[in-house]
Amino acid sequence: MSKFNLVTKGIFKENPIFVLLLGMCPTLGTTTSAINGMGMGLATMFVLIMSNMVISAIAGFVPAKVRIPSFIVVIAAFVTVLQFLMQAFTPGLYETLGLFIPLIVVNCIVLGRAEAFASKNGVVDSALDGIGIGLGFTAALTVLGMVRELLGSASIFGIKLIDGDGILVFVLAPGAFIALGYLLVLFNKLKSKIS
Amino acid sequence: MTTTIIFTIASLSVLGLVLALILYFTAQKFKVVEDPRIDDVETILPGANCGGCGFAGCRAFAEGCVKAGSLDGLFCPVGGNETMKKVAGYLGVTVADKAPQVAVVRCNGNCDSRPKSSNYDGYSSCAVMATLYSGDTDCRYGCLGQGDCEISCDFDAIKMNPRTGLPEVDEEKCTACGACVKACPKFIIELRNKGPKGKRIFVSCINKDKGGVAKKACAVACIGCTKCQKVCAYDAITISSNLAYIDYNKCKLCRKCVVECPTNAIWEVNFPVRVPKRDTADVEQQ
Amino acid sequence: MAKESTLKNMVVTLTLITLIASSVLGGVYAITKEPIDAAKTAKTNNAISKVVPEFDNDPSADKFIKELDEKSYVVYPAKRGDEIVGYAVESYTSGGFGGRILLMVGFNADGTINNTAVLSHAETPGLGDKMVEGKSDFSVQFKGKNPADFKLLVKKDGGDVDAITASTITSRAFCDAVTTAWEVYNLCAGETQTEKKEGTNE
Amino acid sequence: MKKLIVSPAPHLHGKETTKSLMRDVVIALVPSLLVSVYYFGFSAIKLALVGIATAVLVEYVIQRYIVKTKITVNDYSAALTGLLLSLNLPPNSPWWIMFIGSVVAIGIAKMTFGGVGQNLFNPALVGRVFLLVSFPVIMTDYSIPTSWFREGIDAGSGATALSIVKEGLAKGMTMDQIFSQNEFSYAQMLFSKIGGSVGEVSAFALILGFIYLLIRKVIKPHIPLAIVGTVVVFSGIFWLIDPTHYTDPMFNVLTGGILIGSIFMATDYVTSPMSNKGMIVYGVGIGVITMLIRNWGAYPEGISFAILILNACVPLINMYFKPVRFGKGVKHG
Amino acid sequence: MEYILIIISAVFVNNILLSQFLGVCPFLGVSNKVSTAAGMAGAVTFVMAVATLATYMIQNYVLVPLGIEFMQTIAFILVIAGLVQMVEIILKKVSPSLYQALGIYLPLITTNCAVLGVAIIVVSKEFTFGGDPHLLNLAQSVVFAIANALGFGLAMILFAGLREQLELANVPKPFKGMPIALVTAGILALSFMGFAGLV
Amino acid sequence: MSKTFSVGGIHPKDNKISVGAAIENFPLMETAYISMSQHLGAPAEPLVAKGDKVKAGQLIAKANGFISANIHSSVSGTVSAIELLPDLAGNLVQHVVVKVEGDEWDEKIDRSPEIVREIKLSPSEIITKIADCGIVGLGGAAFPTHIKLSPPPGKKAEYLVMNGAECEPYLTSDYRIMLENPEEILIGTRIMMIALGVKKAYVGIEDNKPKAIRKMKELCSKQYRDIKIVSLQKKYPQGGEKQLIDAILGRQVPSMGLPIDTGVVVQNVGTALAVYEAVQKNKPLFEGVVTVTGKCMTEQRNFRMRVGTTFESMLFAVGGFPKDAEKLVSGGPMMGKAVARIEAASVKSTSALLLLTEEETKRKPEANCIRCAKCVDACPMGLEPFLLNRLSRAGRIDDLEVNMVQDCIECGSCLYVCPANIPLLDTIRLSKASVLKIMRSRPKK
Ligand SMILES: Cc1cc2nc3c(=O)[nH]c(=O)nc-3n(C[C@H](O)[C@H](O)[C@H](O)COP(=O)(O)O)c2cc1C
Ligand SMILES: Cc1cc2nc3c(=O)[nH]c(=O)nc-3n(C[C@H](O)[C@H](O)[C@H](O)COP(=O)(O)O)c2cc1C
Ligand SMILES: Cc1cc2nc3c(=O)[nH]c(=O)nc-3n(C[C@H](O)[C@H](O)[C@H](O)COP(=O)(O)O)c2cc1C
Ligand SMILES: Cc1cc2nc3c(=O)[nH]c(=O)nc-3n(C[C@H](O)[C@H](O)[C@H](O)CO)c2cc1C
Ligand code: SF4
Ligand code: SF4
Ligand code: SF4
Ligand code: SF4
Ligand code: FES
Repeated sequence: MSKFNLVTKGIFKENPIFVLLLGMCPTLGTTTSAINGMGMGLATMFVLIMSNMVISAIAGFVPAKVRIPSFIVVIAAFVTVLQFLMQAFTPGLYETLGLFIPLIVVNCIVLGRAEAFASKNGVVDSALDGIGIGLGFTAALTVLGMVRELLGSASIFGIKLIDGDGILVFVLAPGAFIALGYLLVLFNKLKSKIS
Repeated sequence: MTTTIIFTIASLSVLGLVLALILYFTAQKFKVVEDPRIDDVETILPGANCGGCGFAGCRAFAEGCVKAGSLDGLFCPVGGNETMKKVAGYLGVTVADKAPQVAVVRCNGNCDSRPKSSNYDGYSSCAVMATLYSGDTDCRYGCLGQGDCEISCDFDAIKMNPRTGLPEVDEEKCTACGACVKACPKFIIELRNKGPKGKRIFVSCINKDKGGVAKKACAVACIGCTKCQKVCAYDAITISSNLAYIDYNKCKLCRKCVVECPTNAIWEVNFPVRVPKRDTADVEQQ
Repeated sequence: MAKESTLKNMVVTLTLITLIASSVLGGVYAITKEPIDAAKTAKTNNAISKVVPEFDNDPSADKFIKELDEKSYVVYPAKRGDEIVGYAVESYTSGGFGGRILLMVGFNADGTINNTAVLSHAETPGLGDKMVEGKSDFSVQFKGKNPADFKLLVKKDGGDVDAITASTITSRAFCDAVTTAWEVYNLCAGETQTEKKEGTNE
Repeated sequence: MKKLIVSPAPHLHGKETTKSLMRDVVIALVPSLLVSVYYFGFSAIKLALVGIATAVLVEYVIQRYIVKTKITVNDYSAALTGLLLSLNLPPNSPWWIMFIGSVVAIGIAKMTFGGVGQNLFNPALVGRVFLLVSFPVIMTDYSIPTSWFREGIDAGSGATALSIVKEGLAKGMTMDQIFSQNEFSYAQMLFSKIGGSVGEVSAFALILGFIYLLIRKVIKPHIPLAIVGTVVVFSGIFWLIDPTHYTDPMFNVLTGGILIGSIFMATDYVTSPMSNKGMIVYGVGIGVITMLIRNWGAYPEGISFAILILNACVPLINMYFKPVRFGKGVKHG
Repeated sequence: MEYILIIISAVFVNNILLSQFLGVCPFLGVSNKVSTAAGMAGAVTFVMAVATLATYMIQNYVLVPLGIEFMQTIAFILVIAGLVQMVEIILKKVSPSLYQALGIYLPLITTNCAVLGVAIIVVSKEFTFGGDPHLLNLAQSVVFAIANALGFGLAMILFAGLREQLELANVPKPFKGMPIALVTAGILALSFMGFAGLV
Repeated sequence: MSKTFSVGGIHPKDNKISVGAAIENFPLMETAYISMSQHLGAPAEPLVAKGDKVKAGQLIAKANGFISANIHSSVSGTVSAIELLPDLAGNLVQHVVVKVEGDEWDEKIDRSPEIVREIKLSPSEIITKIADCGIVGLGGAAFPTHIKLSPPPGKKAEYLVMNGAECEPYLTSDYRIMLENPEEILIGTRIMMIALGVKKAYVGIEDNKPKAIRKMKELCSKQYRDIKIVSLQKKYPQGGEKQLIDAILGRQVPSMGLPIDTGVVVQNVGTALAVYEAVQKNKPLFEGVVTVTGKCMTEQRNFRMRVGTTFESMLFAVGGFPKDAEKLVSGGPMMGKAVARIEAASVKSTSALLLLTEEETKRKPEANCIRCAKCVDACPMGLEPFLLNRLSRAGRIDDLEVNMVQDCIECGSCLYVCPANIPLLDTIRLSKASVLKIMRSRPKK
């Protein structure tokens, strides 16, 4: 697989949200607006890339039985680093995303990639995989955020498009599920058109 | 500040240590319950879970393969020889090649050659229809046309042709899983060896009635006239209860019987087109 | 692939990994501690600066605590030179639709409300969260009003405040928190006066 | 020879069809519709027309162009959904609210699941709750439009009895004070004088529809009776304990959506249980949740939510409350 | 009274799945059958209660006294991971039948937002059940955890029932599977909004 | 008050348009086609050969195996062939074909019209006699009567219940015999009571047949005090044996059980007549009453007809094939079998030939199930047909068994009421067969 493919497959063909249906909590919980979705995506991407790299480097030494705990420690360390950094430099976003930042630790995507890809591939490939999957995740969250923001608040990236409130449900919990459901259908349609 | 860092390092390392110990003892207490090879074999299999192998899904088959020790009698029709070789390679055993097979429909009575004699008005299901009566044509053996076989196929390989009212097999897609064979209440579908380059010859009829009766019910029925049997130089054709059957292991694809059949009940597949003898040939050539 | 697991290598690996991880963490913590603290202060000061007139002291450093009805509130005095130009009162109420609403209410020295800022809340997006400045004109109406003559109740309850449409609960809670802040402010203002008096006495 | 029809037994079929059943429900709603037209005038007609037209159109478009299946809009079920939704809106709602509601009801709650019979939640109620949550301002404005037939009733407050009570209680008033400021009499509730959704203004008209449905054997009485019974018992207990803070049972039954909800919406075949026992459990559940929301929730009225929540329980109810099987529980001789 | 409010709040009003979005992956993944959903719910209840107990202690007796609260995430997840493993051992020894029923779900729980999420919420969020904002004490924390698990179980079981029914329905092809499950979850969440304000 | 069963049931219009037609003898046909499979169980074994001369009532085939019955010639003449011929469903069945010559009956048969009241035989003699005469149940299932009269060891019959419900629309053959031969039926009932050793019998009759009820009650109040006539509500399937027992005795046959599990044996009134004729008159079962009816016909008739008459000749006797008749049904409209081959011949249990128009019978296109629960309310077994239908289409055999598909009595009530025209019973019947097969193949506990 070419390096380029490694990056792109995560965006579309193996999109973690639309295809693999992993990491649902932040997907639904943080996408009240496009900005929030994107922020969460990028935060996850950071952890994903870093942990993928480290894990691919250490995978060879780790005995099978402690594989998962070791990986979790690595991931959790990066999440904590991320928490420090965000607190220091983007305190606003940190507060909005709240609980979902520490929860990156248990995001199935991160551990999933560690298990499925990083532990079997080289550092560079793992980093690229992390970038790809991270981009896919970010893209999906941004799109979902955009849709929900557009419908729910009648704005995009905080820019008000029309005066008025929008359809409130979409910024609330039910709207998250429903919007994702329909986006999934659109994504599948698009995917089958392309292939 | 330094104390904080020291605490950090100390507490976390202690946690790690404790965790490692716990995990070690867990691992000690529970030796692997399941053979890990089962998982690996399962990943080799196609994962269609069609049950064509006779097991309840791919995992069960994988378990079967691993436990059996040899692969005799085990075959995944979907994955075919290639997959079986992989499994064999993984398990370090050998497999005998199995000739690839394909489903064939042994009824040839389309709407023109086999007119309807009643109007069925129940649930569209061959099984229901078959328990109700002998069928909506005068042929008691033929296809009922409600498409149970189509529904049973997981691979979209068998489709009802609305023009003929008969199912047609897409030999590219057919994996010879046998689901349709089981689904057909009239026992019309048979799995046959695909033959060299996909060439094969078979009798597309299972009507066991005497010639006259059969012919009256369906213009293209096998009437048991024995002409094909006589012309066959390889003893491949047997006739019982007024019906010819071609043994695919013996048939040498000489095509003599095809010409001989007075009702066009014998079909040849994947042969170069000859001057079309009778109109039914083009149905199969698609 | 992964190695065979033995007690020794399991313990060693995991301990090693946690050791390294925690060292890294400790390190990053040490490095980011300052910016984090700075960010935290900046946040409070930022909020303060929004609600009180310009100042040149560090209100966070000068903050003090006032008791009112057995609850304590943080007050940040804003000074220009030695003169107190206003107070920012951190006030809260539990009467919001989604529970607690934390407000920073800034008063000018004359007792008028300079501005308000919502520090945290759990109100419904699109409804209660319209109390946040910029999402509706609700909070604007408090600017420059002196609660002494501006009745801090929603109109439905006989006051002067225009409630957010369909969010009377939030509006009430908001008024409630501002009222509390005003009472706390009065305590402080009273003290300053006595302080001043004491000063002149000396 | 003639080609005979051959089919498995039975060879006869009843006359009832999906269409005839749905049509009967529409007919049963006519009295309520007429009353609402009398009270709310053009507004009620407008809402009903927009609701029905949108519902039917959305179903048609989806079946024709999107999922490409058989078109079933003539079975009246979409029209019924549109009509019921329109009867569940405040009388002064703008037409686009009705439009969005119908699109959600048919598009999301019905057709996504595969059309009539396949949906898990009552489409009209999904539409209504969707609107209620999305447009709380409009959906809680019960001001009364002028009517052709009648000078608008004291158009002043336009709040529903339930929201007046809720608001009053929130201000710390007692029931007596609230009632003395607002005149609610049972007769008014029966024949409508109080603000409310288009279709809930006249209890009498709704009950008329109920009787028609019972006579035509379209619905069984289990669900409505279980709901009303539960509401009476539940509110009765609290009323007896503390009449200054809880409304009386009669008030609870006659106000708000209890009647339209229990007669026309909780009984929706598709989203209610299949066995008699199950229906009673379902009705009791709706009654309890409605009263929980009425007494302690944020919303003044709870039956829409209660029905939807019990809709979600229907598969479980069907799993555990089976019809009385023949041969069980009776002696074998 | 406060305990009742905690329970109502966690089960109905702020349902962990339908309004907090924690643990959505198993919600969508392990809800094909009512029986599996119930098994998962049981396992989550158990782990959540024990994990919250443990993390509460870690937080208040280790991290806070040592001034290293920032280690919360990493410490909690390690404790939870270890705990799940330990529960597995103990369960297998003590009650093989319970292990049969719950054991298979245990590994799924480690990477489930709900357990870690509740553990973090319990020690960091201030609650106002009627009174002043305050952190939960030990007993309340455990009740809170169990109530959240019950809420998880309720949503899970209802949802599984709905999906069992959907399985027999003719859902249009593009919506089959996850999309319709999400739409169903959305409508379920919509209905649960009716509980708003109960606490 | 009329009694009824406790679960489900439907009310189709009864359409008994042939009630007024007295029973008349069907003209002798030219050729009789006598099937060897006229009963549940294995086909009988022919005893005659081509060219043999036979008389009406002469044994021509012997019961073969446990659940099987003797077969007698219904006409006199020469056996012209023994061959496989299609039955009404088009499946090939062994037939003895007799060329009719005259109408000579077996000498042993008492053809006099007197009613013989005195019962001389012992129980075992009665059962032997019934078996010899090839009596099968005429209620529809054609179960050999002698087997039903010999309960398995350990089971004891307490009551005999006679089924005169005739709950199916259109059918009137049982009604006519209750009107024309009530005393014979009661004597036949008594014979079976003696055979079973029971003291009490009930005759259940739907209350849309008041004349029959009155007549039978009159007789019972005089001579047959141990037999009680019970008036039943007009409700389908009142005549289902489980429903009948529930209605009359308030006992419910348990799941997978037989009537004998509640101490009851159920027999059709026509069977009683056949038993009377066999035991008192030595007449084997070779003719029976057949209603030929249909709205599209000008005449409605009740015939006494020999076994082996073709449907074609029945049509011929009533003036040919009516133009708008699109379906022929052998038996009632709810449980009867559609005739695919009019050249097929009647059997012992043939009770009616019903002609239906397309409008009456054609199924409307299937729509989505709207979960109206009408089928649940209609099912007399308390099942959930909508669910069984869905499960069987999904092939969920285990769930089908849990939901008791095996209890379905195939009454068709569900399919009748369904507003969405779901082919409920078609799919249920299919899965019931597979479930029963699996249940039976399971080792007994
Ligand atoms: C989901 C939901 C969220 C709500 N959020 C708020 C809110 O944030 N603030 C508020 O005051 N009321 C909120 N409400 C309460 C209603 O809007 C309530 O009708 C209103 O506060 C009182 O009505 P009024 O303002 O029109 O008098 C909410 C209600 C629901 C159902
Ligand atoms: C749905 C249903 C309806 C039936 N209706 C009648 C009926 O009306 N009259 C009748 O004699 N048998 C009817 N039967 C058959 C009886 O169950 C039972 O088999 C019969 O009375 C036994 O008597 P036999 O052995 O003499 O035929 C019906 C069966 C079923 C399943
Ligand atoms: C496999 C089978 C075994 C039966 N065994 C007995 C039996 O041992 N004793 C008995 O009295 N009836 C027996 N029956 C007859 C039934 O009780 C019933 O009368 C018969 O099936 C006709 O009923 P129906 O017309 O309602 O279908 C048996 C029926 C079947 C199908
Ligand atoms: C008695 C009865 C009540 C009904 N109630 C509703 C209802 O409340 N909401 C609705 O959308 N459709 C209702 N319908 C129509 C129909 O069942 C509904 O559109 C289906 O849910 C669509 O699958 C009702 C139908 C009947 C027969
Ligand atoms: S056509 Fe028949 S044998 Fe071939 S794949 Fe389909 S079901 Fe299997
Ligand atoms: S081949 Fe068999 S299963 Fe297929 S349509 Fe014909 S009868 Fe039915
Ligand atoms: S046919 Fe079977 S399922 Fe249908 S109503 Fe009759 S007994 Fe019930
Ligand atoms: S009667 Fe028909 S539509 Fe009604 S529930 Fe039964 S199957 Fe469904
Ligand atoms: S992301 Fe929350 S459980 Fe998977």
